[in-house]
Amino acid sequence: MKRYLIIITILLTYMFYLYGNTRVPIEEVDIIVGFGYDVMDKSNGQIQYSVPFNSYIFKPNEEKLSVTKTGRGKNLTEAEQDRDSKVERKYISGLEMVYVISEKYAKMGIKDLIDERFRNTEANDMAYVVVCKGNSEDIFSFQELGYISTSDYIYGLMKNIDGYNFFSQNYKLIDVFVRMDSKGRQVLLPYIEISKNGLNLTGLALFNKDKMVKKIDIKEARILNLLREDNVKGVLSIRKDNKKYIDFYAKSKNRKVKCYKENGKYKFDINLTLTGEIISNTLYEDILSSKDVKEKFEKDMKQQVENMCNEFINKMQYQYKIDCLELGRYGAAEFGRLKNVDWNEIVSNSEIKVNVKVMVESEGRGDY
Amino acid sequence: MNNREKILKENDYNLTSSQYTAVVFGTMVGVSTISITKGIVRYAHQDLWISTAVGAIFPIYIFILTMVIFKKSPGENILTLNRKYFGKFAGGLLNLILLVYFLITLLIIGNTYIDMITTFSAGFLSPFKVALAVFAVSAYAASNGLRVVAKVSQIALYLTFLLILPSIMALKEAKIINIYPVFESGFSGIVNGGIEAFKQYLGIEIIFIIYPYLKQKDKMAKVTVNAILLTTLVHVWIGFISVYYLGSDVILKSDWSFLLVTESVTISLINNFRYIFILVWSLIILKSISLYYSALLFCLKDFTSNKFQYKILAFVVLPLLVLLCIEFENIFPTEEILNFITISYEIYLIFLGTLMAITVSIKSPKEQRKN
Amino acid sequence: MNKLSGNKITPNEAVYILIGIMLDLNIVSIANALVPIAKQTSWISALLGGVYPLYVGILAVFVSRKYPKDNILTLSKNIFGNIIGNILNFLFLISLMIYFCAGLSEVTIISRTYVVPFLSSLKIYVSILLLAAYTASKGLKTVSRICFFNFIGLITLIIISLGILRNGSLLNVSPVFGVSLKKIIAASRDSAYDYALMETVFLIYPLIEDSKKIKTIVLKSTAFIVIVYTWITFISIYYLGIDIIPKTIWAFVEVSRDIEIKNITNLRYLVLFILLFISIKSMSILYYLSLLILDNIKKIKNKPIVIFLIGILVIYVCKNYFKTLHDRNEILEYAIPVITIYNLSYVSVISLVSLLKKDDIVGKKQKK
Amino acid sequence: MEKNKKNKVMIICVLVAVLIVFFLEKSEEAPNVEELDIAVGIGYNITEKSDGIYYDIPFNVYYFQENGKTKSNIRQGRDKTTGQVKQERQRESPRSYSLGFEKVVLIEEKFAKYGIRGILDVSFNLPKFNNDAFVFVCRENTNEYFKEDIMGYTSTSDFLYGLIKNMQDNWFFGENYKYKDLILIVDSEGRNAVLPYIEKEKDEIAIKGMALFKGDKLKAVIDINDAKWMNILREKKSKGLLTLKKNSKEYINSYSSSQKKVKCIKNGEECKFIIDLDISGDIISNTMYKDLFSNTETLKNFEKLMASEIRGYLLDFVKKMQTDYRVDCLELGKIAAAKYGRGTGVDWNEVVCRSEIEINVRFKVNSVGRGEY
Repeated sequence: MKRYLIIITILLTYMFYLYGNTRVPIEEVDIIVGFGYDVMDKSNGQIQYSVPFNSYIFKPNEEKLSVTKTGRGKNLTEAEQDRDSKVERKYISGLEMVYVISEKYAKMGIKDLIDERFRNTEANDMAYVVVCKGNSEDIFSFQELGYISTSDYIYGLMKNIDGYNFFSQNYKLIDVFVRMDSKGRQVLLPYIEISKNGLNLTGLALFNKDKMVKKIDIKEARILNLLREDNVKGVLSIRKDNKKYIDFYAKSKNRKVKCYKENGKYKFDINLTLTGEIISNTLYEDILSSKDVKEKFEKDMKQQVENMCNEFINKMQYQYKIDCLELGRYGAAEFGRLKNVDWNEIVSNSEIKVNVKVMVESEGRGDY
Repeated sequence: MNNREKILKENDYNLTSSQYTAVVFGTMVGVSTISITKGIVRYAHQDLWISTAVGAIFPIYIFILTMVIFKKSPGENILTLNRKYFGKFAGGLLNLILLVYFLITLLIIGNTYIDMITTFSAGFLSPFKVALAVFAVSAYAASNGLRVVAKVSQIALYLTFLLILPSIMALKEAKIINIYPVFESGFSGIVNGGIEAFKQYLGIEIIFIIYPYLKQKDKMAKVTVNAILLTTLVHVWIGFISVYYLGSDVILKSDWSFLLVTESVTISLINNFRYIFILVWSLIILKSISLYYSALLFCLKDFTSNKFQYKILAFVVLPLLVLLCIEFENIFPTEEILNFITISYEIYLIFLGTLMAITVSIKSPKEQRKN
Repeated sequence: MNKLSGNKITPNEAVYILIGIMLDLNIVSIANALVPIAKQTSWISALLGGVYPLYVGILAVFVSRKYPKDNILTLSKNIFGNIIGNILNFLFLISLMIYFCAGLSEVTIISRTYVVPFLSSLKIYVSILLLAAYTASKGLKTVSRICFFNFIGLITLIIISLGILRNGSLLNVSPVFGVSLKKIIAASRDSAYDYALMETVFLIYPLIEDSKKIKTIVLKSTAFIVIVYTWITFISIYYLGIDIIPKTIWAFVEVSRDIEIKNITNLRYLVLFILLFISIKSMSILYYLSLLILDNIKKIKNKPIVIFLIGILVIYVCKNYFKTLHDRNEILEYAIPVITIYNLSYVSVISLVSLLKKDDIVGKKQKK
Repeated sequence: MEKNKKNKVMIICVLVAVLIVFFLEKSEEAPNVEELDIAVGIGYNITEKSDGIYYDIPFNVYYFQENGKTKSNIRQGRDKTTGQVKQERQRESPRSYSLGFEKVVLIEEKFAKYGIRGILDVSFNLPKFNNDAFVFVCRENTNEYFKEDIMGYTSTSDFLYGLIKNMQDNWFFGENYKYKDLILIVDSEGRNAVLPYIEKEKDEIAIKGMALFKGDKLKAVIDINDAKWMNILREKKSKGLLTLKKNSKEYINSYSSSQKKVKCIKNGEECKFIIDLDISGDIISNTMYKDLFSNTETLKNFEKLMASEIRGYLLDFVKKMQTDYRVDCLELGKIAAAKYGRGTGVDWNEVVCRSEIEINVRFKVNSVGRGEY
């Protein structure tokens, strides 16, 4: 007993020695909280990579500040080296909260940066990845009231993204790893831009493999999310006129996708169950007490959601031509992963059916 | 003979059944467990978790052999049996190969550990310091006898489960769909993956050496089977959850897939999970090293005279080990060599075990009665 | 210590239990049930509804005088024979179970609305049932203790509600007799649900130490209940007015929200806590009584398993049939009249028959 | 022994079941308090566009600066339904909102004219909503108000909260301008809501009058003087300043408190309301009478004069109400309904506007201060 206690003690001392050594006074380090990735056209027709990062600086009076530094170069590694050379202090990475990729970079392909992150053992897999309009450097230098750095702001934005608009939490680095090269899966990242109300989320960036294909606006993004994600929340409304409308705070549950073949053609069924509560209602009278009215609402809502979904699916199949709903994933699970098939094409040419079930679960504390 | 009996009588070397379980479990679950999926995924794709189960054939076979040998001569381990049945020279040669094997394994583990420390934490510590510290601690443990090592193994057993436990949360995060379609890689894929998975169960051969040290002899079968089942469970779970969470395409790329899983699901709860993981994993690796260290000492003892006690032996070998470990990359420059060595040892172990089992059952039908 | 281990309960404890069993979470919505019919005179209806428990209680007094040692389950078996008696008892059990499920689902819906919207209903079911099962398994003595605390909680609740007197207006309650007597009586019939379960006095009277005091017990508890119900109905109308009450679901919770008492903020949470406690108490009693009846029908050998099974059954029913307020109300709308009529006739018939029979049926059997 | 084992198995079973329920069953996480934006004010605006009306609902939120100071900011959202606005707002919010700390609710005049039922509905449904927030009607877009940086206050919401408390002592304001009162009043028979009306003038925010509602719609806005008379007639008990003025130099100010009693008499089909007001006041400035302090005759005179003056104003107001606003903002209908029955389908606004309203005022001087200068 005594002996192995000694062993443990020795070991612990050793480990503390091992890790305790990294401690440097906090004033002497930068903590990187956000990485950005931009590309720029140079006058001679070449492309220049630019990789800003956003870091905390601790002042002696315990104040925290954030600064942005940028490195430039002909390719990603060069730019990163350039950036590192500009840091005059010891810096800690691994605590980054966000990766901001400019739209242009994303359209060129993010394979190189994802590869670099995957290799780098210090990368924080749980940091959020977002696509931004314009340059990420501008995003980092945008100051939001009450936040030390833009990275904090974006982090907060992402962290609360799943309360509404049917967004999920799957926009982290790990999710990009998991999706980028998997069969039948597609990367999907939030799209942010600076508008007159400040920095906000304006849509979703659709990727095909590692390249961004298209940005869709928030309205479409809601439907896409609803069709693609599990257990997401958002508001659905039926609006008859200015005054008569009903808002339904829905949670999607038990999303089920079935994939089958009929006459050599792939078919997909998406079954959605929406449960939730009515948060405002001026359209249906007596929805609290009458079951018929409630059922009518559920039917109307089902119809509306199905229409919305079908509209989006049409658009996806004929315009975007990518499988942003990850239906290929279900196809691959059903018919095998090892075959070399292009699920984007299959999904674009197959029949997709959406079934929605709406259930009002709670009614709040009354209906005014 | 006298000496051996003396050792057996020493209370220090008598393991309780739970300690024995922990030791057998500890021989198999170690440094490579977090990268278990790496080799198998190439053959078995999303079915790799089945392959990990198939891989359990190896320890089960070794276990059967051990049981055969154990039944006939419960008091002697394979080292003495080798000399007994094959003569001093041939037996000594067989033992020497075993010794070299343990040595190399020890070096591989030590080296992997150094790699891990230097990649995951800031690499300011020289490999020498790390190697010295790790081997010194395990030498201390090993020199104090199997019982101490067994106790370390017991702790390590709990720690292993502690590390695996958080990954259950990944069940919530992802979807079962990554597993489907099951059996797509076919029989051959799964079997090939299973053969690849044998590697993960290496270490079980240590029971050839330590089986005489179990206190309750009648529980041998039950205890060993328990340990093997537990190991298989851990392996299958790791394989399963990795596929479940990451999908086979990502596993193909990542070296430490399980680390990726646990980190992703726990990071929101515990900051700096990676450091905690490495700290705990260090303890587990330390256990592996101590185990192999004792195995090595057993082999060495076989060649040396009675004068050399384990304590002395342990610290005599230490500098050599540290030196070899630092020079590891020069000795085994490529992974292919290592792969080759592993495979040849797998074959050697099966061969040795089978040979001994056959020999024992043919040659000594009477010995059992004596005992 | 000795007292606790004894099986019999003191008369005071019996009062608390009877109060506990009749008064459950309905107090928050009793005004909602009555106001649509009896308008501002609903509180009179609540008062008149007290006739129901009074009738049942008086029957119990007579029966207990004649058969102080046998509860209604044994009586019904003795009168109708084992098989029919058991069937009748079982039906009685089912009626209890329906109240059980209804109560559990209501407390869950309320706490999800007001306190813990982030917990799933299953979690709340399990937590409450665990508490209830634990208390029930400890016997009637422990249950009576919970009922005592519940009694104190009720008094607190009423004292708290006095705080709203300043804010409301007597104008809301007048004109006092603006509603026809017919409607008042019709509404008082609706309050039967709130007064229900007085029948269970037939189950517990053999367990009371001093069987002579049953009359006072019944009178005391009935009076208390009637006062509480009347007061709650009155205060709800007094503050909210009859136009607003139908808009709410749980009128009394709304009342308690607006009570202002100096230096106590968040009074609402105290009220909700008391309500939660009331509900847990109801669950415990019902749990205990269900076990009692089951034990009578067939001797229970393994108590924990039966408790576990009842729990599972209740959760299953709640999750599938009582999930939302709509479902709950719809079922209860049909079930309550049936249950009430059945319970009333069950109790009346058995007591009348056993009272009218001249020879002591039970005594005979025992002598044999 | 046997039983023990069984019990053990039972306990394990239950534990496992509970664990499964609690860890694998999905539920929303409750956010940390530090990660919440505390909303202290909510504004409601509408903008009309070609494709319908857009609701614009900004939140006035606190944020905490690194140096420990608290400041306020606005978070906006705009869409076609109030529920969708919520969703829109979250797009630019790095934190989720904690409701329950609101101090004020501002409603744009346009919105109020359009009808506030939507607001009541959405907030009534939210159990967390703070019922004690004061509600104001304001002339311009609510953002204009929230943007204002007022010296000494963290946010406009804090400022307005203080303002309305002050008005209760000086302008006969009641205290029923809270959200919970609105809920109680809007749909009750014979009742009509009134809310303070604020305006922004040269960067100053002030209460400029009262907004009269009929049902859920804004019907009229009256200026602060009319509001005073209305409040005297409407509130059961109220306090404020009354002035008797001869010319710009000769006047008497009296800090008075008023008590109201209403009677309703039915004359056949017609209703008649009698309002008795009992006003007592402290003289706080007097340049009109020389001997108010010593001469009881003068005092009596003054009291009579004051009473008739007040009565005159009140009657003026009642006339205006009956002919111009045509809203029963005095809540006389409530009293009639309590007396003659509810739910008879009578439109009390109409009845009150048609019927005769008699006002009796009694004015009494409480004290005359510490002397005359």
